[in-house]
Amino acid sequence: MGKPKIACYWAASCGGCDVSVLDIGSKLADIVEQVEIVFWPIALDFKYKDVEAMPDQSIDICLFNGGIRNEENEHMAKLLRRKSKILIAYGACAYLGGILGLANLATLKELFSRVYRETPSTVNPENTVPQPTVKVKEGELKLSPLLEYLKPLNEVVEVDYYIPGCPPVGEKAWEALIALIKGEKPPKGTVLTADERTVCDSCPRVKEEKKIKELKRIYQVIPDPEKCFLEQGIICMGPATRGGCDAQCIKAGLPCKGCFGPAPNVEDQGARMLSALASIVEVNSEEEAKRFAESVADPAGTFYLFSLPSSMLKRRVK
Amino acid sequence: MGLKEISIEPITRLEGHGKITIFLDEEGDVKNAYFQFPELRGFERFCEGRQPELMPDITSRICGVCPVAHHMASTKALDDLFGLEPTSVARKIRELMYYAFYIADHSTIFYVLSAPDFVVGPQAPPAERNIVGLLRRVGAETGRYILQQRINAYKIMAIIGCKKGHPTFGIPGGVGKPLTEEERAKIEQLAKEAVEFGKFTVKLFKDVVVGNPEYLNLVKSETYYLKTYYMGLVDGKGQLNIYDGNIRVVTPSGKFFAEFPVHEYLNHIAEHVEPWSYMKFPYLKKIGWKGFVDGEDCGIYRVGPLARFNVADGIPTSEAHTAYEEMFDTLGGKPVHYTLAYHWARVIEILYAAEKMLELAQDPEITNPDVRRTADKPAREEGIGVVEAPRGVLIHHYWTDKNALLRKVNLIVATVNNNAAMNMSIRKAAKSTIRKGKVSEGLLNMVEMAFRAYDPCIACGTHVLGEKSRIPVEIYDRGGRLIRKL
Amino acid sequence: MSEKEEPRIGVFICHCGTNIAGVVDVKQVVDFTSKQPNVVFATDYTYMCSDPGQALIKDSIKEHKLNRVVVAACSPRMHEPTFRKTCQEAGLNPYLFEMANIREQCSWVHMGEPEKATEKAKALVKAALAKASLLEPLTPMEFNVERSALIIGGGIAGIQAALDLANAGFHVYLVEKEPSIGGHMAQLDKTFPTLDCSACILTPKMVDVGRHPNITLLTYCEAQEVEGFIGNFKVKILRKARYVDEKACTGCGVCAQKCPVKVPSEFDLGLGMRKAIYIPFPQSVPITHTIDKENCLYFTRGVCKVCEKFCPAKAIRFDQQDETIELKVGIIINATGYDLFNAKKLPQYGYGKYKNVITGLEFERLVNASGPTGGKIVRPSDGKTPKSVAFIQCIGSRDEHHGVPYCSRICCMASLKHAHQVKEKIPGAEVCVFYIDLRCFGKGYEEFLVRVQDEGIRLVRGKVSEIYENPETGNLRLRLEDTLLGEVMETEFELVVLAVALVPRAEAPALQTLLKVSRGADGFFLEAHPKLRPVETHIPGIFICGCAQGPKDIPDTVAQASAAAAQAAIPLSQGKVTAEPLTAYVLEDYCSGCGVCEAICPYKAIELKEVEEGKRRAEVNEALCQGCGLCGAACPSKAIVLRGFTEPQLMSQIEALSSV
Amino acid sequence: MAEEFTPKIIGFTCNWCTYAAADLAGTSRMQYPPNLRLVRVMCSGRVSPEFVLKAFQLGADGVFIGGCHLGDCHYIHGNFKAITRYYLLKKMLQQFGIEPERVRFNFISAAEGEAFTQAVKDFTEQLKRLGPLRPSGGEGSGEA
Repeated sequence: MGKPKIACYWAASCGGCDVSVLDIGSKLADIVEQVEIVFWPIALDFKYKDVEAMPDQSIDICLFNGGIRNEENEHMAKLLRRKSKILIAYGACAYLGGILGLANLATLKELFSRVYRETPSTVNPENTVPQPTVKVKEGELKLSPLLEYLKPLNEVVEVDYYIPGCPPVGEKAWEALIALIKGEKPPKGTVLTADERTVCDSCPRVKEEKKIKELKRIYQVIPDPEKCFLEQGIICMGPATRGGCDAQCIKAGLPCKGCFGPAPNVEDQGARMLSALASIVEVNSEEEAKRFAESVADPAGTFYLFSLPSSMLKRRVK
Repeated sequence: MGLKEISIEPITRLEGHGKITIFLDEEGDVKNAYFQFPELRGFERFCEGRQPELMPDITSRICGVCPVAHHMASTKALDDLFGLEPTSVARKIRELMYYAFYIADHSTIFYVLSAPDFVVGPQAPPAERNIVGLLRRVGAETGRYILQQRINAYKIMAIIGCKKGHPTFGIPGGVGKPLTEEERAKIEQLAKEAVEFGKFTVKLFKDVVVGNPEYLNLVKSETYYLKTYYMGLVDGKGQLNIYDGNIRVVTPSGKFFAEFPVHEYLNHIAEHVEPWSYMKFPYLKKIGWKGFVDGEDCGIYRVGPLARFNVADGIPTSEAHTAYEEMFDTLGGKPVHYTLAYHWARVIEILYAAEKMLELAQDPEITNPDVRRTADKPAREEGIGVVEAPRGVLIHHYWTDKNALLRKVNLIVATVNNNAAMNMSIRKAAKSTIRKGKVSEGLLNMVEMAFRAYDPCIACGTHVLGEKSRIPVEIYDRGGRLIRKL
Repeated sequence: MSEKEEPRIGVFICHCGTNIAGVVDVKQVVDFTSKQPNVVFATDYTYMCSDPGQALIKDSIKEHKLNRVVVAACSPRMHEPTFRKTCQEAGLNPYLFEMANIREQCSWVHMGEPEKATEKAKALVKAALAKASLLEPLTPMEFNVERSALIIGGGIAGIQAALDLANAGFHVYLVEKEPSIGGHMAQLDKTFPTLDCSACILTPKMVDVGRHPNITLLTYCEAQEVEGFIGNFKVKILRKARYVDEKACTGCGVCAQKCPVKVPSEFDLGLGMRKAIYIPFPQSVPITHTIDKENCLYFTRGVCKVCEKFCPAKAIRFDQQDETIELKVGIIINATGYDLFNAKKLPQYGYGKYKNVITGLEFERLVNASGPTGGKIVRPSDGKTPKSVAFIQCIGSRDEHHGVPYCSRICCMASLKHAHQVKEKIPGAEVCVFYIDLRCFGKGYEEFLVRVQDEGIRLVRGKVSEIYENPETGNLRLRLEDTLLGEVMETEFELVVLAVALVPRAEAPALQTLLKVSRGADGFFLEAHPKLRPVETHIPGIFICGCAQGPKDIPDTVAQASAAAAQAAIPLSQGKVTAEPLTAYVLEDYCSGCGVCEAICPYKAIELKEVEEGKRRAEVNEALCQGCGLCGAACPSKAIVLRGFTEPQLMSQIEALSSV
Repeated sequence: MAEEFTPKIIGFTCNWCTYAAADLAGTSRMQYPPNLRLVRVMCSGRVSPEFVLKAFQLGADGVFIGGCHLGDCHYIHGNFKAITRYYLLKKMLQQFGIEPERVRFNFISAAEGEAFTQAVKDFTEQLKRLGPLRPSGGEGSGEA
């Protein structure tokens, strides 16, 4: 039996995921020895037709990063699902929708008109907007049509495993892959490289009493570097965010933004954080409750920074 | 014989996967070539309503390859918005981070992506024309050295507090955490190595490329010549500065055209929209959009390493400046219009960044704990930040409302500035390389080289694993039926 | 039941005669139900709560090997306990039972829309099924009960409860913050409607308390910390230094005679004076004297010590310190009483501004034989006997905007009593009571009203809008509208007595946090159920009586105090209690120790334990947990679960309810 | 559409107050629209925002929460936690294009059967005015 066949694909992502796969320093070389990369747009020559030509299930593990934003993404997701034994949603975008998923709070129409008509530097008297197919004098040019909303991978195909993070921790990801290759298969749907507990568990900051009077925005205070952000009134997604990142951001002096997604057993990361936050604020009248709610500047954007398309509501409802 | 269409896809993205489509006429000569970006994210829209202080994190997701550039431009826009000049040490830490990032980014682009074309040869079989082939030529020893230096740069970034991948350290008026003495010492030692590495790289380029008449001709050939305006940041003394400064523009003939603080960018930069690409086409507002033509009368300009060199009067670090002078001497003075010279400028910038890095690592103030400032609310309604991303001028512009939430966002992204120029370079390269329908791998690589020089934010990892490193080519007839496959 | 076991649900749908069946098509619901997953048996019956109905359930449990039971009938608040018992009797864990409320919340409220009601009934049953499938067997916890009681407050309520429990054979710690027990009742002259002397009926009880072998009297003390739960409360009591040795002091009073410092007497509401070493009133229990540190020359200036010099019992202890006493008790009774509404908040009545405007309680002291005036009713301004006295009702009471919304219940009778006393002591005096409504509802009250009317007391219906003083005479002019005659009038009186409202103790919020019990919107302590559990709080083991629960007169207070004692005696005599198992627990594998649950728990039932360096885990003290579920809703990682209301259980209900 | 729109309402009520009030409404035979489906919880503070989102996800047009009057909570401050979450959730729902009026919190004591009945009627009317949350019901139809 030959080396296990690995494929990597990026859909709507920034490329950070691919970089994370590569940026594991010198280890990369030896790891690459153990596998055969059969498909990797950013790294290798490929043609979609090559993939289509592969027998079904011929790819052992496919790392799929990026959300599903256009028809090409969706097509590739279905194709790779068919061709792969194990399909892994790699990184926050494929797993949860990611930051790009914030676009789901707006409609496609709004995106277009803002970007191509209303931005102050744009000069577009004919109101030109990109089209799926455009006749130019030499022939026809095609652009893959965008979907109305961005979807996480598991909304269009069945996903075997997830690797969280924006970006994921490359070393851990490879360890997980090696384990899979060795045949150590956790239950379907497992979130690999992640802790059972949330970021608080690995956060070095001292936690005393989770009671706050009001919120502070990060630019308003110089937080005590030893103390829990939340207890200082600074929103930190740590409590509602699955661990496994080794609390990198917190160690860099800034609160957790939630890129590892919800805790196990939690369906909706944002709702959980909302509830936790509203629970620790000391409120003594209905007025104070209202005032507190007002003081949370951007609930959706804060609580769902990375997970909006996989939240219960997924997108703007109306 | 019918009109043929060659489509080269995908080219990795800034936003979305790049795609080149080349149309041949009846004779099989190139009629036109298009460079498309087939994805849209809509940051300008979905950042509305967000908290500005999250923008350094949000916008770094525009590109996972050069996130630090966006993170930095965004952080600077916040400084402006909140009216918080970063503390002197905070600014130095940011710059330190930024130079490290430059070394990581530039060295990857050069060694992994560009150098193979020269060291191994532009027309060499793709199986060899890649990092592996390159390492084989320079020898395993040197190879490991090169890879190690790249890793060192990432180490420095990690020390400063940047989360691996997407950074998290910038806040209005400061950075997340100060540097400890022991961290500084580590950085200083790595910086010393980096300076040597910079010299090594510049020398390598000179030996391999400049020293080889064939390559030098290639660089100077019409194929890679494009006569445009140039735009870049310069400091108060007109010297190269990648972190801050005024935006200077020079004409195709190298004459001073404009120099302005970033706050005036809207008077100078406008963006044109084409229906066949999701990426817009910036141009000089005062000259106007005249279509895809070069020269004095068209507003198309270029940014990036070569542009920075063309607009600056010099480089503020000695070693790099010498190399800078030498480059212009060799290529016949300013401005240099040879697209491939981007590579040369890029390697010199590695040396420049390394020298600056060492300078800062030895600055006694760098471990000062005073790295943060505070503000109760935004000081003004708008904030603008600019940096030189490795790929060129990058501008973030935010407007906030009474709740200190973003109400409007405008982004002028480095690679986008070069969008029009890239299209023209590709067309030109295609026209001069593909004739009578004859398309060889080598020839297509020559086309690729045209945009690779700009390094359109092609994910830094590109080609790293490449056993075969070229972009696929499929030739279709009018009906779109595949008639030839290389 | 092992967790693996497939749910086998039996569903029993009640007609409740025609109450349900008259609107809901029960057969249709049965039919629908029997098609639902996990349902092995579904039937209906006229009255499920009847003996045959319950028998039907029991038999079916055995016959069909049911491991879950759902009854669709009335409100679970009505019959959940009934059917839980039924299940238990059939050998099924009572917590594997769920109820669907298709009467109160369906058939009775949608009488005109039978189809829709039937649809809704189906949905409600389906939701009950969904939850039932996820139920788990639970067993109540049992604790031993420390056979002693803590009673906070030494007024008539506390005294009554203390005596009852002590006589029942349980040890009682009676804590009173003042130097003597007796409370407000001790300040009263006579009690309505019988007019027997307050002191005469109270002091014997006080004395009993003082010498009862089962009562430890802790006066000049305050409860500081309360920990634990029913049967096992740990209490810290602060004993304030009174600088007199309680055992040694005989109460002879020599010290007080010799003491050079005079201070307005709290007991006499400042109308009379006391010394810096004092007993509040002659019948004080204990009789032990107390040095008032703020005013004692030795403490303020470091000189004097006269009392020490003259004390025959050598009982003075200037070096005495505050001390903390720790107690272990099984139950706690809150009998902390009330404060009086501050009439200064209603400036239009001139209280505090005009000397001759006084409160009802001040009148009690004036009219009391052992009071500052020896029982003579005189005007504070000039000591003259008033020829005309006005009583104004509802000062603060029934006044949402400037006072309290409720009726203080005692004022009408108190004022009528005062009116009578004026007539009695100042023959020919003109006495007038200004009221909104006269509420004389108690035994013998109405009769008393008739009696005082016959005595020639004027009753005027109308709220006094303003009082101002005639500076020369010190007399007071009242402006008001007689709402019966519908005319605006202005009259002059020599003395005005305000019937001020009863309000919650200023210390009530502190006590609330101490005991972790609830208070009502009116600020008084909240009983577990207004009708059926009037002396329990919802914290097991903590009881309530007297005006701490709400304004009431002496008979009601005494009755409630005895009721509280009787309730408290149940766990005390049983020696053990069982606690609801519907409590929270922590899934340790998912707990990250963020501390949100700890911060939100109203009962401090959650504690964070450090399991290793920097790693914390939440832990629930299930005896303290009251099952509110705040923690379950707040936990950002769903690591804390409320039994009987788990996230999956409630989610499954939402899904079921949305699907029909 | 032919028949008049009847909004789907999922409700969460505190066992000690609003649920009891609903019982009282029943005992007193007060009539209200049958489109409300109640879930009984021990305290309005048990209601986690996910319940509300779940209800909306599954096609509810409105969500009702009933708790004790402030200061009257069976669990001391449970309802304060509840309304704090409620107001924050309302604000967030708006960002998702859900009118804040679609979630309603009422303080209704065990004695206020009338108030409960009125609340259900008012809410139903209000939702009728707003119309269905998702014209085609159910999740996923947000695309339209």
